[in-house]
Amino acid sequence: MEGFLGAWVAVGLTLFIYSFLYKDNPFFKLAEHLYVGVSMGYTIVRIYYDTMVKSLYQPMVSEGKWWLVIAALLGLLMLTRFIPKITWLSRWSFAFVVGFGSGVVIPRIISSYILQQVQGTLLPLASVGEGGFRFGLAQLNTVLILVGVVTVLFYFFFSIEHRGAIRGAARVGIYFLMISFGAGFGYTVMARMSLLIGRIDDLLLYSSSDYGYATIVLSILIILGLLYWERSSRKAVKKVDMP
Amino acid sequence: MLSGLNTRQTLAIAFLVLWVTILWVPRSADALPAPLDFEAFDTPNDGGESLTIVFRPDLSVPERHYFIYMSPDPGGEFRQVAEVIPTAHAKANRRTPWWAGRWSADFTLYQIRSTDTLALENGRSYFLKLVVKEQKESSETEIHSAVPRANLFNFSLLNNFLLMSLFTGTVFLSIAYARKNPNLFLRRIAGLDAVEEAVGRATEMGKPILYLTGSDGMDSLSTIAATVILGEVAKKVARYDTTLKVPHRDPVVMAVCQEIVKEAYLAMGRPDAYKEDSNFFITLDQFSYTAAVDGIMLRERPAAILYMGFYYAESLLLAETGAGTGAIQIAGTDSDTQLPFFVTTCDYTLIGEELYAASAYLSREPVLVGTLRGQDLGKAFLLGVVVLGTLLATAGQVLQTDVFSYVLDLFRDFK
Amino acid sequence: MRSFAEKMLAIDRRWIFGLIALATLLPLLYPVGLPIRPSPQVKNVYEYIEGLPEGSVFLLSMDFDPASKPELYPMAVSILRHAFKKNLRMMGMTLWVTGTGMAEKVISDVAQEMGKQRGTDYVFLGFTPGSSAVILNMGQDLLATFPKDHYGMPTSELPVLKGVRSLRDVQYAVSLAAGSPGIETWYVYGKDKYKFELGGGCTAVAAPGIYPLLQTGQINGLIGGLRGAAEYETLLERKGKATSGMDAQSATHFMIILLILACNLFYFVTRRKDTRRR
Amino acid sequence: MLFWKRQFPLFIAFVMGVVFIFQYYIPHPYSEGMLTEVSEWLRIISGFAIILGIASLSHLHYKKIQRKEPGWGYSYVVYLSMIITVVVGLWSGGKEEGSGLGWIYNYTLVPLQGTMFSILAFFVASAAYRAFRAKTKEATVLLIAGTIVMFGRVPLGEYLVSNIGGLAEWILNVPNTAARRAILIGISLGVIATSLKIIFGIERGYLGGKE
Repeated sequence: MEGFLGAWVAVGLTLFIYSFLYKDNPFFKLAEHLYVGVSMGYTIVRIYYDTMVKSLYQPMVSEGKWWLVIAALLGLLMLTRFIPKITWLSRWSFAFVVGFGSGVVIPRIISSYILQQVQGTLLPLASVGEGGFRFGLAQLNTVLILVGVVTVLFYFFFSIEHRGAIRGAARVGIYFLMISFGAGFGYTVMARMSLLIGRIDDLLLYSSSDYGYATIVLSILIILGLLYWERSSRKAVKKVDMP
Repeated sequence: MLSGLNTRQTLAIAFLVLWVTILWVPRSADALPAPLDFEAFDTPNDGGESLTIVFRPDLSVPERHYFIYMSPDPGGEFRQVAEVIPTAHAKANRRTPWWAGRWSADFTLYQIRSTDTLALENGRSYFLKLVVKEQKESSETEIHSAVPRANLFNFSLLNNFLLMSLFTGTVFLSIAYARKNPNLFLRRIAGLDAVEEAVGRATEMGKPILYLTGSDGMDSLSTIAATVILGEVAKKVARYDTTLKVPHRDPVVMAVCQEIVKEAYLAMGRPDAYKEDSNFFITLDQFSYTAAVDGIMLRERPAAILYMGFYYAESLLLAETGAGTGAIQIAGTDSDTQLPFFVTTCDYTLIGEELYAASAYLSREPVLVGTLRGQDLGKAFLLGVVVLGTLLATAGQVLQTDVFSYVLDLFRDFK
Repeated sequence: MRSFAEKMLAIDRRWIFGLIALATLLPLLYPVGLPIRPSPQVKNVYEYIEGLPEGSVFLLSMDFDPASKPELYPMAVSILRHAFKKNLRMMGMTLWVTGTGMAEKVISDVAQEMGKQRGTDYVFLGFTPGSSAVILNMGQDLLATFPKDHYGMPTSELPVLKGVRSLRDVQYAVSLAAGSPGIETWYVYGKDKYKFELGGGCTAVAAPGIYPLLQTGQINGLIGGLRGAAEYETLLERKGKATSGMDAQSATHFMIILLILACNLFYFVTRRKDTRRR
Repeated sequence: MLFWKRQFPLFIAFVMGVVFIFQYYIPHPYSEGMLTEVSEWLRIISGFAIILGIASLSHLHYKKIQRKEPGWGYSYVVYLSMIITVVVGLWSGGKEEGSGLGWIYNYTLVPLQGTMFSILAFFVASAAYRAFRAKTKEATVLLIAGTIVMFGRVPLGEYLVSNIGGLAEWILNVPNTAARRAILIGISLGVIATSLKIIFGIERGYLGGKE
């Protein structure tokens, strides 16, 4: 029973959201506002149990982690934003969060964005094997990657004018960027299509008799609803036009 | 009888006899040589609860097995804690940079870590020996002792530390330089020139500007960059007297942005025009936020939409809806996976580092422009490293030498 | 011609949405079954099951929840069909409590389809908490870990489990996993200790993380994502959801490519006219 | 007083920044423990901050209802669904297994999320139709790369052109890798410079007003 009702609710909401592809309409608005409300309510419940109870209250009371009081205080300082006179106290919490983020990121980004990227580029351009030098496809790729990294970096120079050779290099860099964006776009298409296939698959499943033909019934109802809405809103527009 | 044999046959027989003797004569356990240069010590550059042993195995005998035995007191019972596979070493060796004490390739290292069944306490002595077994024979080294300790600096990360210091120095020198020479050159960034245009258009049309700060919290640098740009945009908005709408996914970011926008209106001398609810919160959840912002776009038809900060899969859901409404769209993000979607749907896109250059570009404050110059110097340095490093790596390959790895290791990531 | 091209360039997006919807829906309803070349890692799973003698004990652990259903559910269907076709003694279970209902549904559906009897041909053990501990306990005493099956029948009385005492009696196990506990858990706590052969199936996103296990031989085969499921269906010569899913993938990709070609065609038509006029 | 309003926050940011730069280089368990502890604190702080969010959201919809703005009726939907979810969640004691909260999660949030996410498939197509036009040389390059990768990743593509998969793979592994590497290097420098400005109090915009 729960599953049956659930199927109807899930199918209804799915179709409400898809109706947005046609245009903004009352069904989508309903689903959108419901989604915001439910997600907010769910977040409140999760924060209450997972953060407030499990990470703050319990460790403080049963494990004696008294220092969590400081965290709670910093959190409470955020709420001074409701009291205009002492709103500035919330800056302490901002500074705490922002300062932490700024410090933590520096060495980590050097590790993963600088060193790992540079080390991946520092490869020999030729290999020496049995028959002397060899310059194969692998080496050609290494050269191409090197050229790409260098020219794209040229594109990112801000304080020198892009003229002459630098302009040329930056232009090549732009082509590398465009290939990368095109590839990134094409690569993602597959994953996105899988999501759609998954959703449609579910809708097909719920159109069976086991679920009371939920998909079919609800689709028809929504289409009728949209038609009615279109007609009545057209009338409303006409009325305005009349005088 | 022997006289009938020639030299070759004699030699063959002699060889055979020798072999038989070697195989036949029963050998004592001592005949198996103990591994050379066995040492045990605290694992360097770590958080403790770990010991390392090294020794020089005889790799010519593959059927020889090496076992570590350990005991908390020298007279007590020694338990076998691990078998060491000597050939697995070559890879592991590269994990330590040369400046943090790398062992040469003929040594085998093994790291013993504290586990559920084997506890290694910091500051306590442990006694270890290495046992070699080959078929039924075995021999062992003398006992060495070592004390696991928690270290205070990870020397493997020294290159990271040096780069950090070097770059910090560069940025500060550049700022000092920019203070003295305030009119530094800055290349054009088309997307940021368009901000002015977007605000102007919004004023003309009497429609709001929608500004999104990305999906990360306040501890993310992308968000910080986005809020700083918001300050500059808010100044223009205040000057033109347009409406600004900033829907938020993170309450902390919302609070910070309220301060920033308020400050911008103050700076422009328009505190009366500031509205507290131009920054508002929707929800923490990714897709309900997206649905709501899409709804805002369709219903309020903003004249311009600015996407700054870090985005996830919602990027295209937002930007394509925005494109459908005909708004001018300017994006700026350093989330490299979402860049393709902004590039294809927005009128202008700030790519990666350009997001961090934006505040300097919009404000033209010497200090900010100075840091940008510092970033450029950093890039020039890394560009040089990439080119020279590749040449060195090639030279190393051609000359069959490992000597350049002393330089190249400086730009490898160690943990 | 030109005005048509201009109109097409500024075409309402909803036509495009409609085309994409059709390109997804039609292949799902009427699968074509485009040829799919099975990869060796999927073949390995198939051939291992194919090579098992009748009556061998086969364990399928469906360690996923509804979120990964599109990819892993078709795999479960194919493997179950294969196992039933080979008349293996089938044990089904899950390490994910959120996946219990779905696992039960797939196993009873396929069994019904293949005309198999619960208790004599297969058993669904259901879920019991503990993840890695469950596997360890099953290695010691399977019947004590699951004293009753999912439907409350005492496992000691089920004919299908006759002679099965622990994981050592299992010939082949496959874990279809969306995360942890999953394939790795089964390897570390199960295969490594109790020496049965292990295969795996996972989502496309997780596949790169599982490949190392394959290369070191910790699992004998791997079915990765919808594509892997489609390959299995091809091997089984029974086209199902995954194959039609792959058809839909191909169709939508081609629809987008066609759209791109079309818009460029229209674009060139309009542009040529522009230059001529100048 | 001005010290507590202006300098003290800057001091906090400085201390936090410097401490957590050095934390990375110190393997001692205390240092690791501090990192996990402060990450937990951040969660607690945002836990409190959610109250700001609730207030802002409620205020927004309260005003919509009060002013009878277009679509004000939907604001009741937000209130109602939020309150019902919270009540059911508290009733279920925060547990999701077989509870009302679990039902709400499985039958409303999961399908809503999946559907919003899947709309991307449509948008990918319409964005491609608009953007993949050979208007400039750059756009042409983007279009060709995108088409080859799309083509090479489905069975039909491989069926029609046998080596297209390899070409798609090459584009992803070589030119794409090169560009992404340079982008990441650029970003890292921007991030470090911005972090330094914050730690040393040069960038203080996030603290807002002067008073």
